Amino acid sequence: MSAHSEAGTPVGASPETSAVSSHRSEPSYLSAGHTLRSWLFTLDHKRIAILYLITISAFFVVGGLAAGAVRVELISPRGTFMSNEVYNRMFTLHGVVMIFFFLIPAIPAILGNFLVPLMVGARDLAFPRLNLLSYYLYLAGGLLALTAAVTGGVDTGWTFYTPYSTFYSSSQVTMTIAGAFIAGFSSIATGINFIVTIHKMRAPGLTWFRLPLFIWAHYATSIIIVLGTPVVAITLLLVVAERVFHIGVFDPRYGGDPVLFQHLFWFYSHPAVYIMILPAMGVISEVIACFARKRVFGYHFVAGSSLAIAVLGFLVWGHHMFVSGQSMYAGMVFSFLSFLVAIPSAVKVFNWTATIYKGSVSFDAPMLFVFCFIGLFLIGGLTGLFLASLATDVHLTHTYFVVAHFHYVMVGGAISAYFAGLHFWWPKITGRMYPEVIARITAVILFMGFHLTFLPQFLMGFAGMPRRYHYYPPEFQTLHVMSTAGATVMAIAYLLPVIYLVWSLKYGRVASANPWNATGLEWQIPSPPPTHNFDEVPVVTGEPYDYEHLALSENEEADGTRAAVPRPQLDPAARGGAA
Amino acid sequence: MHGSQHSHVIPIAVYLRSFVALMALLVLTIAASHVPLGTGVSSALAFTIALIKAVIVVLYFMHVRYGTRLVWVWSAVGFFWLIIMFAITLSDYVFRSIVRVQGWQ
Amino acid sequence: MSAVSRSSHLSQPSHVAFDEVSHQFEDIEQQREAYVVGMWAFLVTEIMFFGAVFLIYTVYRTLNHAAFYEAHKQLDIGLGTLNTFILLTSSLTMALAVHWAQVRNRRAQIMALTSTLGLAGAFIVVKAIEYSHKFAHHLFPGGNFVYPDASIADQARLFFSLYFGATGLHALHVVVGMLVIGAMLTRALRDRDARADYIPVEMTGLYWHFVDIVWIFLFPLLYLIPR
Amino acid sequence: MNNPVFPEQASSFAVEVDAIYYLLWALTIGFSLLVMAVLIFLAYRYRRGARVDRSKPVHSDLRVELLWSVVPLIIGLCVFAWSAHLYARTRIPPDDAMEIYVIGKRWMWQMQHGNGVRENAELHIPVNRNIKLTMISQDVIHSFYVPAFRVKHDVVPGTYTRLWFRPTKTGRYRLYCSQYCGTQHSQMDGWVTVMEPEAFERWLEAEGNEANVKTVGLADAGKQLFDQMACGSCHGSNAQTGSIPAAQRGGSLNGLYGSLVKLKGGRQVKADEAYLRESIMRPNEKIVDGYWAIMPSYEGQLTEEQVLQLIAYIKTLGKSEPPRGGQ
Repeated sequence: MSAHSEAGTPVGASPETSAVSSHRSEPSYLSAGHTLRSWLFTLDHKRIAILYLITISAFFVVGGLAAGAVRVELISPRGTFMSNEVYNRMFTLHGVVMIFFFLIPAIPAILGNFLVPLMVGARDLAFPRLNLLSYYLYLAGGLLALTAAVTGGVDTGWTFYTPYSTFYSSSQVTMTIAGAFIAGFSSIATGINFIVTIHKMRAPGLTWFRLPLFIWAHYATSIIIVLGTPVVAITLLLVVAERVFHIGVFDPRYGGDPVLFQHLFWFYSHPAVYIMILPAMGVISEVIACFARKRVFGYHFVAGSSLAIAVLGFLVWGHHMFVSGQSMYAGMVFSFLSFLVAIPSAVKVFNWTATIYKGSVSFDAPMLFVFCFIGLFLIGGLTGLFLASLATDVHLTHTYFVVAHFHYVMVGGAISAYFAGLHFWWPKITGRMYPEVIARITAVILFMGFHLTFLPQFLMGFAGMPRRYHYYPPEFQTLHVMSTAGATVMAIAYLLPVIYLVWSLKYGRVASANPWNATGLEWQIPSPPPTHNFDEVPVVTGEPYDYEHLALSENEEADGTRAAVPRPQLDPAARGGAA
Repeated sequence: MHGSQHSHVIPIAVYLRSFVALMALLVLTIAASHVPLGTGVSSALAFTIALIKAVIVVLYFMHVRYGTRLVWVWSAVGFFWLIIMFAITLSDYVFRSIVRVQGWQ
Repeated sequence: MSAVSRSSHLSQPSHVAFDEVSHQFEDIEQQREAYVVGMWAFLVTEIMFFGAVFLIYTVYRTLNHAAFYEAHKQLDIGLGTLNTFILLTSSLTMALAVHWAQVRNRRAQIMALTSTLGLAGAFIVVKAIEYSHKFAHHLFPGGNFVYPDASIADQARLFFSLYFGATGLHALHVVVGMLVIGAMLTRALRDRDARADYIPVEMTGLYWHFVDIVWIFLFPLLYLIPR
Repeated sequence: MNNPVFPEQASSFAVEVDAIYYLLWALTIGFSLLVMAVLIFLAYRYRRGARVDRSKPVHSDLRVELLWSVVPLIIGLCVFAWSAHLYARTRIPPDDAMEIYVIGKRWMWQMQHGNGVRENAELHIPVNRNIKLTMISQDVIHSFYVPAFRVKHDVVPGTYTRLWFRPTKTGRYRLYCSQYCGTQHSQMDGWVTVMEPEAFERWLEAEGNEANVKTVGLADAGKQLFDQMACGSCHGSNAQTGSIPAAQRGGSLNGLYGSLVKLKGGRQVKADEAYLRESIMRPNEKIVDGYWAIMPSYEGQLTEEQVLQLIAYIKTLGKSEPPRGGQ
């Protein structure tokens, strides 16, 4: 089948009949084998992405339930459902599962695994077996953490601060750390795979500045993964060594320093928040370009800011430790650098907004999730400045202000973008369209529920409500109840997609190869794509996001003059040719 | 990128020369440890000698000297990040001993 | 990259022999460079992994310099130097093994790999001897840690836990290296003539040289603490 | 109840910290509304199907990129400078501050006044007076946090951490432990009562000779401990002239606190609480020039409270005598 793209029909036009799948020569990757073995031992990056999708969604549900338990418990100042021990284990479970087993792997392992080879024009990632190993390491780490949670749970908070985690906590710290340690190697394996694939396996003609911004974002994320993850691996390993052998490495009695643990922990954990947000920014760039029918404004600056975030992200970890006993001058250095690292994120948001100028915007569900992302990420990013500036951080750190800030960036940012990407590429992944109307409603519910949940927490934080408090002074109860109400609304907004996306697998409209008329190599092949992706290695000649003709034609077509014929980014005539 | 020099075969003489250099530096670093130069100077000296040995191994034994620019970048980025981590963390410990700088009242 | 389009075969061959080009690569050159860059990306993680250990050691040495200086006298500099010599020589023989793999000289390659394996074994033996001395003097920080000079006993315990931690981690990497070199050796012995693809031996070499570099830094930091 | 939008300001820092806070909220709301407004306007104006001029779309413009990089940076750095300057003032305590020692232990704060009065989970302090808290933890990391004063600092085992503030309004304010420290982390709170100076003095006296509380001044307890542990054998005034050979003598401690000490190897260190504590717990770390590393370590033999008492006693040494000449 030639690498031509078929004449895509504009969205909303007569639905594709099932004819699309009949005249394709190879079976799609989904139907290339139905035995359990063909799924569990697959080397196909698309199938591994599906395995990740199922496992990561399961962990999202576990983390969400823990969050629900915490929010319900906080309705009353003297919590009635749980004892102190259970509450501490619940918020730790929420933290560990959501960060190590959902936010860090979600977009890179699902959308990244599926799309990076397709977008660079490769048949698979550079090391398919390493990719399968990465999935099984993630699964092993996840199961270890879950067994730890079930057989006693861990009550140190996801940060495992010493000397509490090494000496005083009697909970399942060792097993949980082993789980996170193994999951760390899964993340490293994915990072190495992406770095080599993006460097060495780009299609001929696909230079760095013709790469989609999704690829730039994942390249920057892989750099952070490869450089940061080992440091937290050895730090957590030393915590386990301290618990088992009492080697006194962070213990002041033996000349150790508990603050050194915080330095090493945050050296990874701050860049880790960029591991969570950068892939999300990559998704936003793709979705905004497609639905605004316009090349992303300032492509070079958006791509460059991904790398800038990756580099600067490693210099600012000290803003988590302004009151921890770190010296005053180091605090000033970190505060200054933290203001610098805010700039690239701001540049990205401004560029996305400028992309809409002279575009042709359609408000499909992915685009609504993008607006949801920008709305929430703006507040999330800017409230970070409160915690970067020294004087206000002294008052606000360790309070609910911090909880609200990172939920705005992680949940408002990363998860909204994850949903945008999931809906945008759903037809490509499953060959089915999701139900449009209910998806849009979900986006609106998510936006409303989110603000109701986390705006009260900003106020609580400024009033001095400390983090991780099971019993709290009665004056904060009204704000806690509002936050819990918001949490239930958000829970609905997260439940709906699970229902209608699963429903769409069977009853959704069959999707054409390019339902959104998007540019990009992944839309030039049938959906769901065949196992080996491209028959011939595509040759890229044009710039990415070439939507100009579409923007004009679709609007003329609005008054019925000319059917839209997208000019594919590929030049089908030029087959092969010197790289 | 076509025709990377990767298949370039390095003469054995280069390896032997590097090995001799490594041996010399080993003897030098042990000798230097017996010379009382004060804590800071001798630690720095020992570290630089080790650094030179490491650079020899990376350039000649690991063929980075003849590798493509890509291999250059990926062999340097690890050590460069170490410098970042060491510099900023140790600066915190150095600053802690400076209790008060006059004039900042 | 030669752009001749390869006919796409459907199923991925279960066992990819190193001489062939796996289906996702265009040609052997791209595959080789991919594996080398992949190896370097992995070595970056190892550099950061050991880097964090060195950072912890450096911070604690600056905080407890006097105690660390006293405690390091218990270490046997002679054995340390011998180990450094052994590891540097094994690095040479490994580099020669890669050289002969490139020129497809199977016999020389086998000889070089064997000597590298032998030297690695010697390193482990010397390490074991050193550890046994420490255990005899109750200097292992696990259970009954006894240190003659009571005034710095606690900090000496920290020094020895860092010593055992760092050299133990390094020794583990040496053992893993021995397994990989062993695999290369058996593969070379099994083949009648040297394989065209030297990349696996090259990658083993990269890993082994990295393990050597870790020891190059470990030796002066632990054994040669200035006054 | 202090309402969450304008919480109570009860210390000299509170007003300025809140000023930065409200400025940052103004910037946040301003920028967010601006960007969202522009976004919605553009999305509506250029929605698909709208008949509007879409010719010559702009894809990149260096001037605009520089504008929206440099302007936020400048605004940010101004906020940084203001905040850093205020932060420096909060971290360096004035010399005339009233000294109170705080010991954090799992799930209770213990406060010790100069004259030996001890309080649990309660702190009584006079208004309009600089208060300096020297804090240490006996187990895990806690964090001393009084929202009304806008001050917080972690309490770390093994080293002293400092916190100072100047209460400006009388009343009772909540005290929290804000760094997670285990099962009853949320029950490790307390109250800070700010009183008029006279009322505070009366309270101190009343607490002092309370029948059941045998309060020995912190320094006096230190002196008893000093004699009990026979520290005087090396550091006492008779040791300087007595029979003990010079090689086994420790330096005289008169006037030591606050002076600059010249160490072996040329470094100079200020003899503050941290130096005194380290010299007791890990004496060999900093050897004074002209002396030998012979002092045994007292790590584990003294509780934090006893170390505080010794330090309080050492501070009183040499106050009566003229400060020693340069060593």
